[in-house]
Amino acid sequence: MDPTGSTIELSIDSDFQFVELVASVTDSITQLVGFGPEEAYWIGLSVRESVINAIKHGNKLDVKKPVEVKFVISDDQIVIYVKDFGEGFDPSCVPNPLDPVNLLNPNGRGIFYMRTFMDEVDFQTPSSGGTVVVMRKRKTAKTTGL
Amino acid sequence: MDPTGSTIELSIDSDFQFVELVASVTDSITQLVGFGPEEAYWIGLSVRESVINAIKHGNKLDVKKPVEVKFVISDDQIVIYVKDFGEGFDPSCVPNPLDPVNLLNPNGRGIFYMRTFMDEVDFQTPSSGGTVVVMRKRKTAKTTGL
Amino acid sequence: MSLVINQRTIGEVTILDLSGKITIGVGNVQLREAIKKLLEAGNKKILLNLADVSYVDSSGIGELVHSFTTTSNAGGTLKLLNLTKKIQDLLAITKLLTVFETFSNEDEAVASFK
Amino acid sequence: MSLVINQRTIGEVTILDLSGKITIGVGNVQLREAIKKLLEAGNKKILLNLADVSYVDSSGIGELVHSFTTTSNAGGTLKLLNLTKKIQDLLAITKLLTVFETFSNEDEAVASFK
Ligand SMILES: Nc1ncnc2c1ncn2[C@@H]1O[C@H](COP(=O)(O)OP(=O)(O)O)[C@@H](O)[C@H]1O
Ligand SMILES: Nc1ncnc2c1ncn2[C@@H]1O[C@H](COP(=O)(O)OP(=O)(O)O)[C@@H](O)[C@H]1O
Repeated sequence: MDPTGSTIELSIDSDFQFVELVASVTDSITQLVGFGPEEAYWIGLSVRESVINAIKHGNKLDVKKPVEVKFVISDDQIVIYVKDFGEGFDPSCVPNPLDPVNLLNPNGRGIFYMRTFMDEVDFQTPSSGGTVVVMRKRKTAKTTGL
Repeated sequence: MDPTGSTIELSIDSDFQFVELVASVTDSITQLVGFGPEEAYWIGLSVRESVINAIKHGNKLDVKKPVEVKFVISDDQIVIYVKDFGEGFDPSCVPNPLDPVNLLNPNGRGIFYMRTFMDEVDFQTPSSGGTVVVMRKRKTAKTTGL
Repeated sequence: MSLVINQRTIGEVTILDLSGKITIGVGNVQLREAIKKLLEAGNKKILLNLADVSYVDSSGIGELVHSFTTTSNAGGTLKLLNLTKKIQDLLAITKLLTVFETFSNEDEAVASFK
Repeated sequence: MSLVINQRTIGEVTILDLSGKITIGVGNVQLREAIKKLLEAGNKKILLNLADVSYVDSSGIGELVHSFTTTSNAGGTLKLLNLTKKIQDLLAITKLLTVFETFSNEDEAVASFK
Protein backbone atom coordinates (compact mmCIF):
# COMPACT_ATOMS: atom_id res chain seq x y z
CA MET A 1 0.00 0.00 0.00
CA ASP A 2 1.21 3.39 -0.96
CA PRO A 3 0.53 6.06 0.20
CA THR A 4 0.22 5.06 3.81
CA GLY A 5 -2.36 6.68 5.99
CA SER A 6 -5.10 6.80 3.37
CA THR A 7 -8.57 7.54 4.64
CA ILE A 8 -11.87 6.35 3.20
CA GLU A 9 -15.13 7.58 4.65
CA LEU A 10 -18.57 6.15 4.04
CA SER A 11 -21.89 7.36 5.39
CA ILE A 12 -25.18 5.46 5.15
CA ASP A 13 -28.72 5.99 6.38
CA SER A 14 -29.83 3.76 9.26
CA ASP A 15 -31.35 1.01 7.20
CA PHE A 16 -30.16 -2.60 7.27
CA GLN A 17 -30.26 -2.73 3.48
CA PHE A 18 -27.01 -0.73 3.45
CA VAL A 19 -25.06 -3.10 5.71
CA GLU A 20 -24.11 -5.16 2.67
CA LEU A 21 -22.72 -2.05 1.01
CA VAL A 22 -20.45 -1.27 3.96
CA ALA A 23 -19.37 -4.90 3.98
CA SER A 24 -18.43 -4.82 0.32
CA VAL A 25 -16.47 -1.60 0.78
CA THR A 26 -14.70 -3.26 3.69
CA ASP A 27 -13.84 -6.24 1.50
CA SER A 28 -12.37 -4.00 -1.19
CA ILE A 29 -10.31 -2.11 1.37
CA THR A 30 -8.96 -5.14 3.22
CA GLN A 31 -7.93 -6.51 -0.17
CA LEU A 32 -6.12 -3.24 -0.98
CA VAL A 33 -4.28 -3.41 2.35
CA GLY A 34 -3.35 -7.01 1.61
CA PHE A 35 -5.12 -8.96 4.32
CA GLY A 36 -5.55 -12.66 3.61
CA PRO A 37 -9.05 -13.97 2.85
CA GLU A 38 -9.56 -15.45 6.31
CA GLU A 39 -8.59 -12.25 8.13
CA ALA A 40 -10.58 -10.19 5.65
CA TYR A 41 -13.65 -12.33 6.31
CA TRP A 42 -13.56 -11.72 10.04
CA ILE A 43 -12.80 -8.02 9.67
CA GLY A 44 -15.87 -7.85 7.43
CA LEU A 45 -17.96 -9.63 10.04
CA SER A 46 -16.77 -7.27 12.76
CA VAL A 47 -17.66 -4.26 10.64
CA ARG A 48 -21.12 -5.69 9.96
CA GLU A 49 -21.67 -6.27 13.67
CA SER A 50 -20.66 -2.74 14.58
CA VAL A 51 -22.71 -1.15 11.80
CA ILE A 52 -25.75 -3.23 12.76
CA ASN A 53 -25.34 -2.10 16.37
CA ALA A 54 -25.02 1.51 15.25
CA ILE A 55 -28.23 1.23 13.21
CA LYS A 56 -30.19 -0.79 15.78
CA HIS A 57 -29.01 0.22 19.25
CA GLY A 58 -27.44 3.57 18.41
CA ASN A 59 -29.68 5.28 15.86
CA LYS A 60 -32.64 3.03 16.72
CA LEU A 61 -33.48 2.57 13.03
CA ASP A 62 -34.10 6.28 12.54
CA VAL A 63 -33.26 6.57 8.83
CA LYS A 64 -32.63 10.29 9.26
CA LYS A 65 -29.62 9.51 11.44
CA PRO A 66 -26.54 8.44 9.48
CA VAL A 67 -23.97 5.83 10.39
CA GLU A 68 -20.50 7.08 9.52
CA VAL A 69 -17.75 4.61 8.84
CA LYS A 70 -14.13 5.68 8.47
CA PHE A 71 -11.29 3.42 7.35
CA VAL A 72 -7.72 4.53 7.99
CA ILE A 73 -5.37 2.20 6.18
CA SER A 74 -1.66 1.78 6.01
CA ASP A 75 0.89 -0.80 4.97
CA ASP A 76 0.38 -3.02 7.92
CA GLN A 77 -2.96 -2.28 9.55
CA ILE A 78 -6.47 -0.98 9.28
CA VAL A 79 -8.31 1.15 11.82
CA ILE A 80 -12.06 1.36 11.42
CA TYR A 81 -14.32 3.93 13.10
CA VAL A 82 -18.08 3.35 13.22
CA LYS A 83 -20.06 6.32 14.49
CA ASP A 84 -23.75 6.58 15.35
CA PHE A 85 -25.85 9.39 16.81
CA GLY A 86 -27.57 7.50 19.60
CA GLU A 87 -27.51 7.79 23.35
CA GLY A 88 -24.31 5.85 23.90
CA PHE A 89 -23.92 2.94 26.32
CA ASP A 90 -21.54 1.54 28.88
CA PRO A 91 -19.66 -1.36 27.27
CA SER A 92 -18.54 -2.59 30.68
CA CYS A 93 -22.18 -3.37 31.48
CA VAL A 94 -22.68 -5.65 28.49
CA PRO A 95 -23.28 -9.21 29.75
CA ASN A 96 -20.69 -11.87 28.90
CA PRO A 97 -22.21 -14.25 26.34
CA LEU A 98 -20.02 -17.11 27.62
CA ASP A 99 -21.62 -16.90 31.06
CA PRO A 100 -23.74 -20.08 31.34
CA VAL A 101 -26.78 -18.00 32.19
CA ASN A 102 -26.42 -16.15 28.84
CA LEU A 103 -25.46 -19.10 26.69
CA LEU A 104 -28.94 -19.55 25.25
CA ASN A 105 -29.67 -15.86 24.88
CA PRO A 106 -30.41 -15.22 21.18
CA ASN A 107 -28.71 -11.80 21.48
CA GLY A 108 -25.53 -10.42 22.92
CA ARG A 109 -22.73 -11.94 20.83
CA GLY A 110 -21.92 -9.05 18.45
CA ILE A 111 -19.40 -7.14 20.56
CA PHE A 112 -17.86 -10.41 21.71
CA TYR A 113 -17.20 -11.41 18.11
CA MET A 114 -15.74 -7.97 17.35
CA ARG A 115 -13.37 -8.30 20.30
CA THR A 116 -12.42 -11.83 19.21
CA PHE A 117 -11.61 -11.01 15.61
CA MET A 118 -10.04 -7.55 15.90
CA ASP A 119 -6.81 -6.72 17.71
CA GLU A 120 -8.34 -3.80 19.58
CA VAL A 121 -11.93 -2.63 20.05
CA ASP A 122 -12.68 0.62 21.85
CA PHE A 123 -15.92 2.44 22.45
CA GLN A 124 -15.73 6.22 22.56
CA THR A 125 -18.46 8.67 23.50
CA PRO A 126 -17.68 11.97 21.77
CA SER A 127 -19.02 15.11 23.42
CA SER A 128 -21.16 15.62 20.32
CA GLY A 129 -23.07 12.49 21.37
CA GLY A 130 -23.45 8.98 20.01
CA THR A 131 -20.95 6.16 20.02
CA VAL A 132 -17.78 5.64 18.03
CA VAL A 133 -16.53 2.08 17.84
CA VAL A 134 -12.80 2.01 17.03
CA MET A 135 -11.45 -1.29 15.75
CA ARG A 136 -7.86 -2.00 14.83
CA LYS A 137 -6.44 -4.99 12.98
CA ARG A 138 -2.77 -5.43 12.17
CA LYS A 139 -1.67 -7.47 9.18
CA THR A 140 0.86 -9.62 11.01
CA ALA A 141 -2.16 -11.05 12.73
CA LYS A 142 -2.49 -12.85 15.98
CA THR A 143 -4.55 -15.97 15.40
CA THR A 144 -8.23 -15.63 16.16
CA GLY A 145 -7.90 -18.01 19.05
CA LEU A 146 -9.48 -20.93 17.22
CA MET B 1 -36.46 0.69 -2.65
CA ASP B 2 -37.78 1.84 0.64
CA PRO B 3 -37.19 4.35 2.14
CA THR B 4 -36.88 6.72 -0.78
CA GLY B 5 -34.40 9.53 -0.66
CA SER B 6 -31.61 7.54 0.96
CA THR B 7 -28.18 9.10 0.88
CA ILE B 8 -24.82 7.35 0.79
CA GLU B 9 -21.63 9.34 1.03
CA LEU B 10 -18.14 8.15 0.24
CA SER B 11 -14.89 10.03 0.53
CA ILE B 12 -11.53 8.87 -0.82
CA ASP B 13 -8.03 10.28 -1.02
CA SER B 14 -6.90 11.42 -4.46
CA ASP B 15 -5.24 8.20 -5.53
CA PHE B 16 -6.33 6.18 -8.56
CA GLN B 17 -6.16 2.99 -6.51
CA PHE B 18 -9.48 4.00 -4.90
CA VAL B 19 -11.39 4.45 -8.17
CA GLU B 20 -12.23 0.75 -8.17
CA LEU B 21 -13.69 1.12 -4.68
CA VAL B 22 -16.02 3.91 -5.76
CA ALA B 23 -16.99 1.83 -8.78
CA SER B 24 -17.87 -1.17 -6.63
CA VAL B 25 -19.95 0.99 -4.27
CA THR B 26 -21.70 2.38 -7.34
CA ASP B 27 -22.43 -1.15 -8.55
CA SER B 28 -23.92 -2.12 -5.20
CA ILE B 29 -26.09 0.99 -5.15
CA THR B 30 -27.36 0.74 -8.72
CA GLN B 31 -28.29 -2.85 -7.93
CA LEU B 32 -30.21 -1.71 -4.81
CA VAL B 33 -32.08 0.86 -6.88
CA GLY B 34 -32.87 -1.82 -9.44
CA PHE B 35 -31.09 -0.64 -12.56
CA GLY B 36 -30.55 -3.30 -15.20
CA PRO B 37 -27.00 -4.58 -15.77
CA GLU B 38 -26.49 -2.55 -18.96
CA GLU B 39 -27.59 0.74 -17.37
CA ALA B 40 -25.62 -0.07 -14.22
CA TYR B 41 -22.50 -0.66 -16.31
CA TRP B 42 -22.66 2.76 -17.94
CA ILE B 43 -23.53 4.53 -14.70
CA GLY B 44 -20.45 2.88 -13.23
CA LEU B 45 -18.32 4.06 -16.14
CA SER B 46 -19.64 7.62 -15.77
CA VAL B 47 -18.82 7.61 -12.07
CA ARG B 48 -15.30 6.35 -12.80
CA GLU B 49 -14.78 9.08 -15.39
CA SER B 50 -15.94 11.80 -13.01
CA VAL B 51 -13.89 10.49 -10.09
CA ILE B 52 -10.80 10.17 -12.29
CA ASN B 53 -11.30 13.78 -13.43
CA ALA B 54 -11.72 14.90 -9.81
CA ILE B 55 -8.47 13.17 -8.84
CA LYS B 56 -6.49 14.19 -11.92
CA HIS B 57 -7.73 17.58 -13.10
CA GLY B 58 -9.41 18.74 -9.86
CA ASN B 59 -7.19 17.69 -6.98
CA LYS B 60 -4.17 17.21 -9.27
CA LEU B 61 -3.27 13.93 -7.53
CA ASP B 62 -2.75 15.67 -4.18
CA VAL B 63 -3.55 12.75 -1.86
CA LYS B 64 -4.30 15.19 0.95
CA LYS B 65 -7.32 16.45 -0.98
CA PRO B 66 -10.33 14.16 -0.82
CA VAL B 67 -12.83 13.35 -3.52
CA GLU B 68 -16.33 13.24 -2.06
CA VAL B 69 -18.99 11.18 -3.76
CA LYS B 70 -22.63 11.38 -2.72
CA PHE B 71 -25.37 9.08 -4.01
CA VAL B 72 -28.99 10.12 -3.50
CA ILE B 73 -31.22 7.24 -4.43
CA SER B 74 -34.93 6.73 -4.73
CA ASP B 75 -37.36 4.30 -6.31
CA ASP B 76 -36.83 5.52 -9.80
CA GLN B 77 -33.56 7.39 -10.07
CA ILE B 78 -30.08 8.01 -8.79
CA VAL B 79 -28.34 11.37 -8.46
CA ILE B 80 -24.60 11.27 -7.99
CA TYR B 81 -22.45 14.20 -6.81
CA VAL B 82 -18.67 14.06 -7.28
CA LYS B 83 -16.82 16.88 -5.53
CA ASP B 84 -13.17 17.83 -5.73
CA PHE B 85 -11.17 20.68 -4.22
CA GLY B 86 -9.42 21.94 -7.32
CA GLU B 87 -9.57 25.21 -9.21
CA GLY B 88 -12.70 24.44 -11.19
CA PHE B 89 -13.03 24.78 -14.96
CA ASP B 90 -15.41 26.00 -17.60
CA PRO B 91 -17.17 22.97 -19.10
CA SER B 92 -18.32 25.05 -22.07
CA CYS B 93 -14.67 25.38 -23.10
CA VAL B 94 -14.05 21.65 -23.27
CA PRO B 95 -13.36 20.68 -26.91
CA ASN B 96 -15.85 18.39 -28.67
CA PRO B 97 -14.20 14.97 -29.14
CA LEU B 98 -16.32 14.37 -32.27
CA ASP B 99 -14.80 17.35 -34.01
CA PRO B 100 -12.58 15.84 -36.76
CA VAL B 101 -9.60 17.82 -35.47
CA ASN B 102 -9.97 16.11 -32.06
CA LEU B 103 -10.82 12.62 -33.27
CA LEU B 104 -7.29 11.28 -32.77
CA ASN B 105 -6.67 13.09 -29.49
CA PRO B 106 -5.90 10.43 -26.86
CA ASN B 107 -7.70 12.57 -24.25
CA GLY B 108 -10.95 14.45 -23.98
CA ARG B 109 -13.67 11.78 -24.09
CA GLY B 110 -14.55 11.43 -20.38
CA ILE B 111 -17.14 14.19 -20.05
CA PHE B 112 -18.59 13.23 -23.42
CA TYR B 113 -19.17 9.66 -22.20
CA MET B 114 -20.73 10.96 -18.97
CA ARG B 115 -23.15 13.12 -20.96
CA THR B 116 -23.96 10.20 -23.26
CA PHE B 117 -24.73 7.67 -20.55
CA MET B 118 -26.40 9.82 -17.88
CA ASP B 119 -29.69 11.69 -18.31
CA GLU B 120 -28.28 14.94 -16.92
CA VAL B 121 -24.74 16.10 -16.19
CA ASP B 122 -24.12 19.45 -14.52
CA PHE B 123 -20.94 21.09 -13.31
CA GLN B 124 -21.26 23.30 -10.27
CA THR B 125 -18.65 25.57 -8.74
CA PRO B 126 -19.49 25.98 -5.06
CA SER B 127 -18.29 29.17 -3.38
CA SER B 128 -16.10 26.96 -1.17
CA GLY B 129 -14.11 26.11 -4.31
CA GLY B 130 -13.61 23.02 -6.41
CA THR B 131 -16.01 21.35 -8.78
CA VAL B 132 -19.14 19.31 -8.13
CA VAL B 133 -20.27 17.10 -10.98
CA VAL B 134 -23.97 16.28 -10.63
CA MET B 135 -25.19 13.32 -12.65
CA ARG B 136 -28.75 12.05 -12.76
CA LYS B 137 -30.03 8.78 -14.19
CA ARG B 138 -33.68 7.74 -14.15
CA LYS B 139 -34.66 4.08 -14.13
CA THR B 140 -37.19 4.27 -16.95
CA ALA B 141 -34.18 4.94 -19.06
CA LYS B 142 -33.86 6.59 -22.37
CA THR B 143 -31.70 4.45 -24.58
CA THR B 144 -28.07 5.44 -24.67
CA GLY B 145 -28.34 6.41 -28.28
CA LEU B 146 -26.63 3.31 -29.58
CA MET C 1 -30.48 -12.79 -1.52
CA SER C 2 -32.39 -14.14 1.41
CA LEU C 3 -32.96 -17.55 2.96
CA VAL C 4 -34.61 -20.41 1.08
CA ILE C 5 -35.90 -23.30 3.18
CA ASN C 6 -36.66 -26.69 1.71
CA GLN C 7 -38.35 -29.30 3.86
CA ARG C 8 -37.77 -33.06 3.65
CA THR C 9 -38.83 -35.93 5.90
CA ILE C 10 -36.84 -39.06 6.63
CA GLY C 11 -38.73 -41.32 9.01
CA GLU C 12 -39.72 -39.16 11.94
CA VAL C 13 -37.05 -36.57 11.27
CA THR C 14 -37.80 -33.35 9.43
CA ILE C 15 -34.81 -31.92 7.62
CA LEU C 16 -34.80 -28.25 6.73
CA ASP C 17 -32.29 -27.55 3.97
CA LEU C 18 -31.34 -23.92 4.44
CA SER C 19 -29.84 -22.02 1.58
CA GLY C 20 -28.77 -18.37 1.67
CA LYS C 21 -27.99 -15.96 4.46
CA ILE C 22 -29.10 -15.82 8.07
CA THR C 23 -28.33 -12.30 9.17
CA ILE C 24 -30.17 -9.37 10.70
CA GLY C 25 -33.40 -8.85 8.81
CA VAL C 26 -32.59 -11.70 6.42
CA GLY C 27 -33.75 -15.24 6.95
CA ASN C 28 -34.62 -14.95 10.61
CA VAL C 29 -38.36 -14.55 10.08
CA GLN C 30 -38.51 -17.46 7.63
CA LEU C 31 -36.61 -19.74 9.97
CA ARG C 32 -38.82 -18.83 12.96
CA GLU C 33 -41.97 -19.44 10.95
CA ALA C 34 -40.74 -22.76 9.63
CA ILE C 35 -39.81 -24.03 13.09
CA LYS C 36 -43.10 -22.79 14.56
CA LYS C 37 -45.15 -24.61 11.90
CA LEU C 38 -43.22 -27.85 12.41
CA LEU C 39 -43.75 -27.77 16.15
CA GLU C 40 -47.45 -26.93 15.81
CA ALA C 41 -47.81 -29.88 13.42
CA GLY C 42 -46.17 -32.11 16.00
CA ASN C 43 -42.90 -32.61 14.13
CA LYS C 44 -40.46 -32.47 16.98
CA LYS C 45 -37.34 -34.03 15.52
CA ILE C 46 -35.75 -31.28 13.50
CA LEU C 47 -32.44 -31.31 11.65
CA LEU C 48 -31.15 -28.04 10.15
CA ASN C 49 -28.91 -28.63 7.15
CA LEU C 50 -26.57 -25.63 6.97
CA ALA C 51 -24.46 -26.80 4.01
CA ASP C 52 -25.68 -24.03 1.73
CA VAL C 53 -25.82 -21.23 4.26
CA SER C 54 -23.51 -18.66 2.73
CA TYR C 55 -23.36 -16.15 5.56
CA VAL C 56 -24.21 -15.99 9.24
CA ASP C 57 -23.57 -13.13 11.67
CA SER C 58 -24.27 -12.86 15.39
CA SER C 59 -27.99 -12.46 14.65
CA GLY C 60 -27.92 -15.63 12.59
CA ILE C 61 -26.18 -17.51 15.39
CA GLY C 62 -28.88 -16.06 17.67
CA GLU C 63 -31.55 -17.45 15.37
CA LEU C 64 -30.04 -20.91 15.58
CA VAL C 65 -30.08 -20.59 19.37
CA HIS C 66 -33.67 -19.37 19.27
CA SER C 67 -34.68 -22.31 17.05
CA PHE C 68 -32.98 -24.66 19.48
CA THR C 69 -34.67 -23.30 22.61
CA THR C 70 -38.11 -23.03 20.99
CA THR C 71 -37.88 -26.64 19.92
CA SER C 72 -36.61 -27.80 23.31
CA ASN C 73 -39.35 -25.87 25.10
CA ALA C 74 -41.92 -27.67 22.95
CA GLY C 75 -40.45 -31.01 23.96
CA GLY C 76 -38.58 -31.49 20.71
CA THR C 77 -34.98 -31.86 19.61
CA LEU C 78 -33.13 -29.67 17.10
CA LYS C 79 -29.74 -30.67 15.73
CA LEU C 80 -27.39 -29.19 13.15
CA LEU C 81 -26.01 -30.81 10.00
CA ASN C 82 -23.15 -29.78 7.70
CA LEU C 83 -21.82 -26.71 9.46
CA THR C 84 -19.63 -24.56 7.28
CA LYS C 85 -16.20 -23.80 8.68
CA LYS C 86 -17.25 -20.23 9.48
CA ILE C 87 -20.42 -21.27 11.34
CA GLN C 88 -18.38 -23.85 13.23
CA ASP C 89 -15.94 -21.10 14.23
CA LEU C 90 -18.70 -18.73 15.34
CA LEU C 91 -20.37 -21.45 17.44
CA ALA C 92 -17.07 -22.57 18.93
CA ILE C 93 -16.04 -19.04 19.96
CA THR C 94 -19.28 -18.56 21.89
CA LYS C 95 -19.19 -22.06 23.43
CA LEU C 96 -22.28 -23.14 21.53
CA LEU C 97 -20.73 -26.31 20.16
CA THR C 98 -21.34 -27.66 23.66
CA VAL C 99 -25.03 -26.81 23.32
CA PHE C 100 -25.82 -28.05 19.82
CA GLU C 101 -25.47 -31.61 18.63
CA THR C 102 -23.78 -31.28 15.26
CA PHE C 103 -23.19 -33.76 12.42
CA SER C 104 -21.35 -33.86 9.15
CA ASN C 105 -23.12 -36.99 7.90
CA GLU C 106 -26.85 -36.98 7.24
CA ASP C 107 -27.45 -40.69 7.89
CA GLU C 108 -25.72 -40.50 11.25
CA ALA C 109 -27.63 -37.35 12.11
CA VAL C 110 -30.99 -38.97 11.26
CA ALA C 111 -30.09 -42.16 13.13
CA SER C 112 -29.17 -40.15 16.23
CA PHE C 113 -32.79 -39.11 16.73
CA LYS C 114 -33.92 -42.74 17.26
CA MET D 1 -5.58 -6.88 -11.91
CA SER D 2 -3.67 -5.18 -14.68
CA LEU D 3 -3.01 -5.82 -18.34
CA VAL D 4 -1.27 -8.94 -19.62
CA ILE D 5 0.08 -8.82 -23.17
CA ASN D 6 0.97 -11.94 -25.13
CA GLN D 7 2.71 -11.61 -28.45
CA ARG D 8 2.25 -13.93 -31.43
CA THR D 9 3.36 -13.69 -35.05
CA ILE D 10 1.48 -14.91 -38.10
CA GLY D 11 3.42 -14.20 -41.28
CA GLU D 12 4.29 -10.52 -41.16
CA VAL D 13 1.55 -9.68 -38.69
CA THR D 14 2.23 -9.33 -34.97
CA ILE D 15 -0.79 -10.10 -32.83
CA LEU D 16 -0.91 -8.74 -29.30
CA ASP D 17 -3.40 -10.70 -27.20
CA LEU D 18 -4.47 -8.25 -24.50
CA SER D 19 -6.00 -9.57 -21.32
CA GLY D 20 -7.17 -7.46 -18.38
CA LYS D 21 -8.05 -3.81 -18.01
CA ILE D 22 -6.99 -0.73 -19.93
CA THR D 23 -7.90 2.16 -17.66
CA ILE D 24 -6.18 5.13 -16.08
CA GLY D 25 -2.94 3.95 -14.53
CA VAL D 26 -3.63 0.35 -15.53
CA GLY D 27 -2.37 -1.19 -18.71
CA ASN D 28 -1.56 2.00 -20.55
CA VAL D 29 2.18 1.91 -19.86
CA GLN D 30 2.45 -1.74 -20.86
CA LEU D 31 0.60 -1.18 -24.11
CA ARG D 32 2.72 1.85 -24.99
CA GLU D 33 5.93 -0.04 -24.31
CA ALA D 34 4.81 -3.06 -26.32
CA ILE D 35 3.88 -0.95 -29.34
CA LYS D 36 7.10 1.05 -29.08
CA LYS D 37 9.23 -2.12 -29.03
CA LEU D 38 7.42 -3.60 -32.02
CA LEU D 39 7.90 -0.46 -34.09
CA GLU D 40 11.56 -0.18 -33.11
CA ALA D 41 12.06 -3.79 -34.20
CA GLY D 42 10.45 -2.99 -37.53
CA ASN D 43 7.23 -4.90 -36.92
CA LYS D 44 4.75 -2.53 -38.48
CA LYS D 45 1.70 -4.74 -39.00
CA ILE D 46 0.05 -4.87 -35.63
CA LEU D 47 -3.22 -6.50 -34.66
CA LEU D 48 -4.59 -5.90 -31.15
CA ASN D 49 -6.79 -8.78 -29.97
CA LEU D 50 -9.21 -7.29 -27.44
CA ALA D 51 -11.25 -10.45 -26.75
CA ASP D 52 -10.08 -10.71 -23.15
CA VAL D 53 -10.06 -7.03 -22.27
CA SER D 54 -12.44 -6.89 -19.33
CA TYR D 55 -12.70 -3.15 -18.87
CA VAL D 56 -11.90 -0.02 -20.82
CA ASP D 57 -12.66 3.58 -19.86
CA SER D 58 -12.02 6.82 -21.73
CA SER D 59 -8.30 6.56 -20.93
CA GLY D 60 -8.26 3.06 -22.37
CA ILE D 61 -9.96 4.25 -25.53
CA GLY D 62 -7.35 7.02 -25.58
CA GLU D 63 -4.61 4.41 -25.36
CA LEU D 64 -6.02 2.58 -28.37
CA VAL D 65 -6.04 5.87 -30.25
CA HIS D 66 -2.48 6.58 -29.13
CA SER D 67 -1.35 3.13 -30.28
CA PHE D 68 -3.01 3.74 -33.61
CA THR D 69 -1.40 7.13 -34.24
CA THR D 70 2.03 6.05 -33.02
CA THR D 71 1.93 3.11 -35.41
CA SER D 72 0.67 5.20 -38.32
CA ASN D 73 3.32 7.85 -37.70
CA ALA D 74 5.97 5.11 -37.90
CA GLY D 75 4.61 4.02 -41.24
CA GLY D 76 2.79 1.00 -39.82
CA THR D 77 -0.77 -0.19 -39.57
CA LEU D 78 -2.66 -1.07 -36.40
CA LYS D 79 -6.00 -2.86 -36.51
CA LEU D 80 -8.37 -4.20 -33.87
CA LEU D 81 -9.64 -7.76 -33.44
CA ASN D 82 -12.51 -9.13 -31.33
CA LEU D 83 -13.96 -5.98 -29.85
CA THR D 84 -16.17 -6.62 -26.86
CA LYS D 85 -19.66 -5.12 -27.09
CA LYS D 86 -18.71 -2.41 -24.58
CA ILE D 87 -15.54 -1.40 -26.44
CA GLN D 88 -17.52 -1.36 -29.66
CA ASP D 89 -20.07 0.95 -28.01
CA LEU D 90 -17.39 3.29 -26.65
CA LEU D 91 -15.67 3.51 -30.03
CA ALA D 92 -18.97 4.01 -31.86
CA ILE D 93 -20.11 6.84 -29.56
CA THR D 94 -16.92 8.78 -30.22
CA LYS D 95 -16.93 8.07 -33.97
CA LEU D 96 -13.76 5.99 -33.73
CA LEU D 97 -15.22 3.02 -35.59
CA THR D 98 -14.60 5.15 -38.66
CA VAL D 99 -10.93 5.46 -37.70
CA PHE D 100 -10.04 1.90 -36.74
CA GLU D 101 -10.25 -1.11 -38.99
CA THR D 102 -11.92 -3.77 -36.86
CA PHE D 103 -12.38 -7.52 -37.29
CA SER D 104 -14.20 -10.33 -35.55
CA ASN D 105 -12.31 -13.08 -37.39
CA GLU D 106 -8.59 -13.52 -36.93
CA ASP D 107 -7.87 -15.07 -40.33
CA GLU D 108 -9.63 -12.25 -42.11
CA ALA D 109 -7.83 -9.71 -39.97
CA VAL D 110 -4.42 -11.21 -40.76
CA ALA D 111 -5.24 -11.53 -44.46
CA SER D 112 -6.27 -7.86 -44.60
CA PHE D 113 -2.67 -6.78 -43.94
CA LYS D 114 -1.44 -8.37 -47.18
N1 LIG E 1 -23.83 1.62 19.15
C1 LIG E 1 -24.50 1.27 20.28
N2 LIG E 1 -25.30 2.18 20.91
C2 LIG E 1 -25.96 1.85 22.02
N3 LIG E 1 -25.91 0.63 22.58
C3 LIG E 1 -25.16 -0.31 22.03
C4 LIG E 1 -24.41 -0.05 20.84
N4 LIG E 1 -23.75 -1.17 20.51
C5 LIG E 1 -24.06 -2.10 21.43
N5 LIG E 1 -24.91 -1.60 22.35
C6 LIG E 1 -25.44 -2.30 23.54
O1 LIG E 1 -24.64 -3.44 23.78
C7 LIG E 1 -25.43 -4.62 23.78
C8 LIG E 1 -24.66 -5.80 23.26
O2 LIG E 1 -24.40 -5.65 21.89
P1 LIG E 1 -24.00 -6.92 21.05
O3 LIG E 1 -22.94 -7.65 21.76
O4 LIG E 1 -23.69 -6.47 19.67
O5 LIG E 1 -25.29 -7.86 21.04
P2 LIG E 1 -26.77 -7.60 20.51
O6 LIG E 1 -26.71 -6.51 19.51
O7 LIG E 1 -27.17 -8.92 19.94
O8 LIG E 1 -27.57 -7.24 21.73
C9 LIG E 1 -26.65 -4.28 22.98
O9 LIG E 1 -27.77 -5.05 23.31
C10 LIG E 1 -26.85 -2.81 23.32
O10 LIG E 1 -27.54 -2.68 24.53
N1 LIG F 1 -12.97 18.11 -11.97
C1 LIG F 1 -12.31 18.87 -12.86
N2 LIG F 1 -11.56 19.93 -12.47
C2 LIG F 1 -10.90 20.67 -13.37
N3 LIG F 1 -10.91 20.47 -14.69
C3 LIG F 1 -11.64 19.43 -15.16
C4 LIG F 1 -12.36 18.58 -14.27
N4 LIG F 1 -13.00 17.64 -15.03
C5 LIG F 1 -12.66 17.91 -16.30
N5 LIG F 1 -11.84 18.97 -16.41
C6 LIG F 1 -11.29 19.57 -17.66
O1 LIG F 1 -12.06 19.10 -18.74
C7 LIG F 1 -11.23 18.45 -19.70
C8 LIG F 1 -11.97 17.32 -20.39
O2 LIG F 1 -12.21 16.26 -19.48
P1 LIG F 1 -12.55 14.83 -20.06
O3 LIG F 1 -13.61 14.97 -21.08
O4 LIG F 1 -12.86 13.94 -18.91
O5 LIG F 1 -11.25 14.33 -20.81
P2 LIG F 1 -9.76 14.09 -20.27
O6 LIG F 1 -9.84 13.88 -18.80
O7 LIG F 1 -9.31 12.89 -21.02
O8 LIG F 1 -8.99 15.32 -20.65
C9 LIG F 1 -10.01 18.02 -18.93
O9 LIG F 1 -8.89 17.88 -19.74
C10 LIG F 1 -9.87 19.14 -17.92
O10 LIG F 1 -9.20 20.24 -18.49
